[in-house]
Amino acid sequence: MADEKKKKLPPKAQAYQALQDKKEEKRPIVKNCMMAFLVGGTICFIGQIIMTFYIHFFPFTEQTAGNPTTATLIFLTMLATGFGYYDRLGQFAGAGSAVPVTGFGNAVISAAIEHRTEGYIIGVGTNMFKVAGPVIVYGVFSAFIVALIKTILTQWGGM
Amino acid sequence: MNMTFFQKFFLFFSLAIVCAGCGTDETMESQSSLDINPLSAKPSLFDQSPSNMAKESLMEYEEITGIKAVNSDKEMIIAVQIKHMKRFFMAKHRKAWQKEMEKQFPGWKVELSTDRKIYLELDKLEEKINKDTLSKDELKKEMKHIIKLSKEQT
Amino acid sequence: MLQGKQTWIFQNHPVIISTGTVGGPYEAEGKIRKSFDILHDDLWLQQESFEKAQQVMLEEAAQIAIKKSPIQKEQVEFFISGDLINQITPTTFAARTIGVPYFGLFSACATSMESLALAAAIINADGANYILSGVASHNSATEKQFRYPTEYGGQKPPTAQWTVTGAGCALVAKTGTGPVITSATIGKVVDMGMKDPFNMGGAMAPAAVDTIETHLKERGVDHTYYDLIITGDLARVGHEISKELLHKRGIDIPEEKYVDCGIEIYQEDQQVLAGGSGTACSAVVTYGHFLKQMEEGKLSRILVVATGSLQSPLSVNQGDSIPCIAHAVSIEAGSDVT
Amino acid sequence: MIFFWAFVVGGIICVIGQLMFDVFKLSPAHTLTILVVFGAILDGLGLYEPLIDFAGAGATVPITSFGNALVHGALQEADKHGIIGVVTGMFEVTSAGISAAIIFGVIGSLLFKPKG
Repeated sequence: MADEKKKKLPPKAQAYQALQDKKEEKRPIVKNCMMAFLVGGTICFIGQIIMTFYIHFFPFTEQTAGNPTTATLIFLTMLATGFGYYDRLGQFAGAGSAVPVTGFGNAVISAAIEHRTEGYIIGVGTNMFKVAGPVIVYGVFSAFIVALIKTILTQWGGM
Repeated sequence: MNMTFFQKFFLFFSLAIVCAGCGTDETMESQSSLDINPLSAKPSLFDQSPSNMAKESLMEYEEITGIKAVNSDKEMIIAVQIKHMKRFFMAKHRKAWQKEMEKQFPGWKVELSTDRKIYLELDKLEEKINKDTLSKDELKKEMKHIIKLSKEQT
Repeated sequence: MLQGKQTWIFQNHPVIISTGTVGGPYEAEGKIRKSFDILHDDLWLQQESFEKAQQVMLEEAAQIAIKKSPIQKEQVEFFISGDLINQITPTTFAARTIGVPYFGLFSACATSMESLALAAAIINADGANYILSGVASHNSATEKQFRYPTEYGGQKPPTAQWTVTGAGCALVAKTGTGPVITSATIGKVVDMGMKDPFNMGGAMAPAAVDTIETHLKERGVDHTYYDLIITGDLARVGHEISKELLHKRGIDIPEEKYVDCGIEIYQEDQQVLAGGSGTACSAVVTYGHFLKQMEEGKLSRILVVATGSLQSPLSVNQGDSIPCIAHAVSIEAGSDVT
Repeated sequence: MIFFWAFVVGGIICVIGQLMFDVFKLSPAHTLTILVVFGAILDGLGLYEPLIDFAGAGATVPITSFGNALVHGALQEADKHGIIGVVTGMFEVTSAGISAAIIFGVIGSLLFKPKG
């Protein structure tokens, strides 16, 4: 796919990009994946601790404990983001800190904090979902499609 | 600084994984013995022998590691814990067992749950029954509460 | 004045009579921290926003440059400057404070040398006696403008660069003592179809090489004429590539005579990935570090090639490649020229 | 046991995300969006709930569970109210993540300044 695009470039640019690719510092994929696994796993581990805590000491079942767990994790993310730790964690954890719901929280909270200088309505209000917006938009849209297909199959197809 | 921090982090988590691994083995062992206590008969309460019967028939399944069950006159709640590796198919098992229990106790309202919370609640309730600190009404109320809990979605 | 197609030779010898450099907290831990006039330990500079902090740094750098010179602020005829933020507003607000007729420029990180070249050209043509040229950039303001919110935990690849927080100003005069601006080469936009905004060094290297080659050819000198050829902010990735490209074109500059401001500014262990970047990068390193060395007699002829990647977040999102530019200015010790 | 699997499954989902970052050079926004869509599809196929049963927070904490929860809410509502429920039930289950992010986002912006 990328090669096809490159073919449209003038030969000089193609030659340069080939050279560039050779010289470019490669991403340390193995180390990155290892860190993502450890950090991501740890965040989920902490999530499980919180979840178990809610199951044991509050009237939540395994089914319902997920929501308060998410909220708690996002609260912790707010603190980590506000005190300036989450972006540093992100630099070495990569997807490990971006993929858990804390990463979603961080995207929303960091944008909110960042744009407070533009005021609370325009700055915070409109920019809050600047980074995390696509997750909601395409999450909802794809869920709609999936649920629609499934409903049609089970309700009418199953009839 | 980067490297040392990375190393420290790595060391810490390697340890954490090892610890988690060790913890796993222990729980595996403890799970191999079934967690079932038959309820003693209390003249002041409903007869708990249907619950004991349910426990005995569910004991046959090797997936199950623990069963708690309590009943009133026409209602029964059962909570089971199953082997961790079988949790993938937990929903399927739950449905099958629910059906089986309904068959075994026709005319009863049977509620079978695999939820840890329900299991913990029933455990507490069983203890109270064994200590004979409950009245019939209180037991009914407690059971109603647990059923409500198990019906909650999300 | 024009020699060849892109090069100006300044026969009237415009002089840099003074400079002012300001750095942020991260620069205060860097390799050349001793050459800054002011170092701030607060990224906000007690301002309400990062953009205002950038404005204040530029104002400070201008003030220092004027204070170190024998002239008064009222004698400055023009102020030439630019930055990276939306419609270069921080610079404009600084120009409002300075209160001098103002040219606003945008050539991304090449703005530093563009403003110096224009200042020299105007003075050389008797268009002014004193011109203040300078640039500023702020790490957090630039991150917010071009990438993600500063607190967002996105992982940057090793090719990414760290925008310098700082400002550098040079006061250029018709007469006076100081290093002389002898020539300048205005670069063409070079686009090799690179699209990764996290690898600007790789995108900008061809532009730098193009300008260096043109400059040497049009000025009719060999690279040995210069004690040092300094690229703006190619950083580790781009600098390596530019060496290779220069080698292919038959220009073999020895390792120690070809440096990059983005590499010079920070320590090895500072986490800046490939190195520094930003409008202020070439300005603070040149005006602070290298001109000081020239003053001490360690250098007598340098060529500064500031490089700029001219993308905007909009153009990147629309799938356009990154157009790049490089402007070169040669600075020679005053005693050598006259 | 559940703690161990939460760690492993959560970690693996993050590694998938990391590979999307590094091998396919996708931006975080693209990666997370794809993962959410992936979660929605998995739930449509009835595979995500067993994963939650098995790994607990290892499956509910990664962003994939967001897609799963959206589909789940839609299906639950569709069960009760027919096809209209697909639209109305969407946020029934997921509200916690979004509302917590909004609430703590606003509180965060009141309390904190970016550190840079």
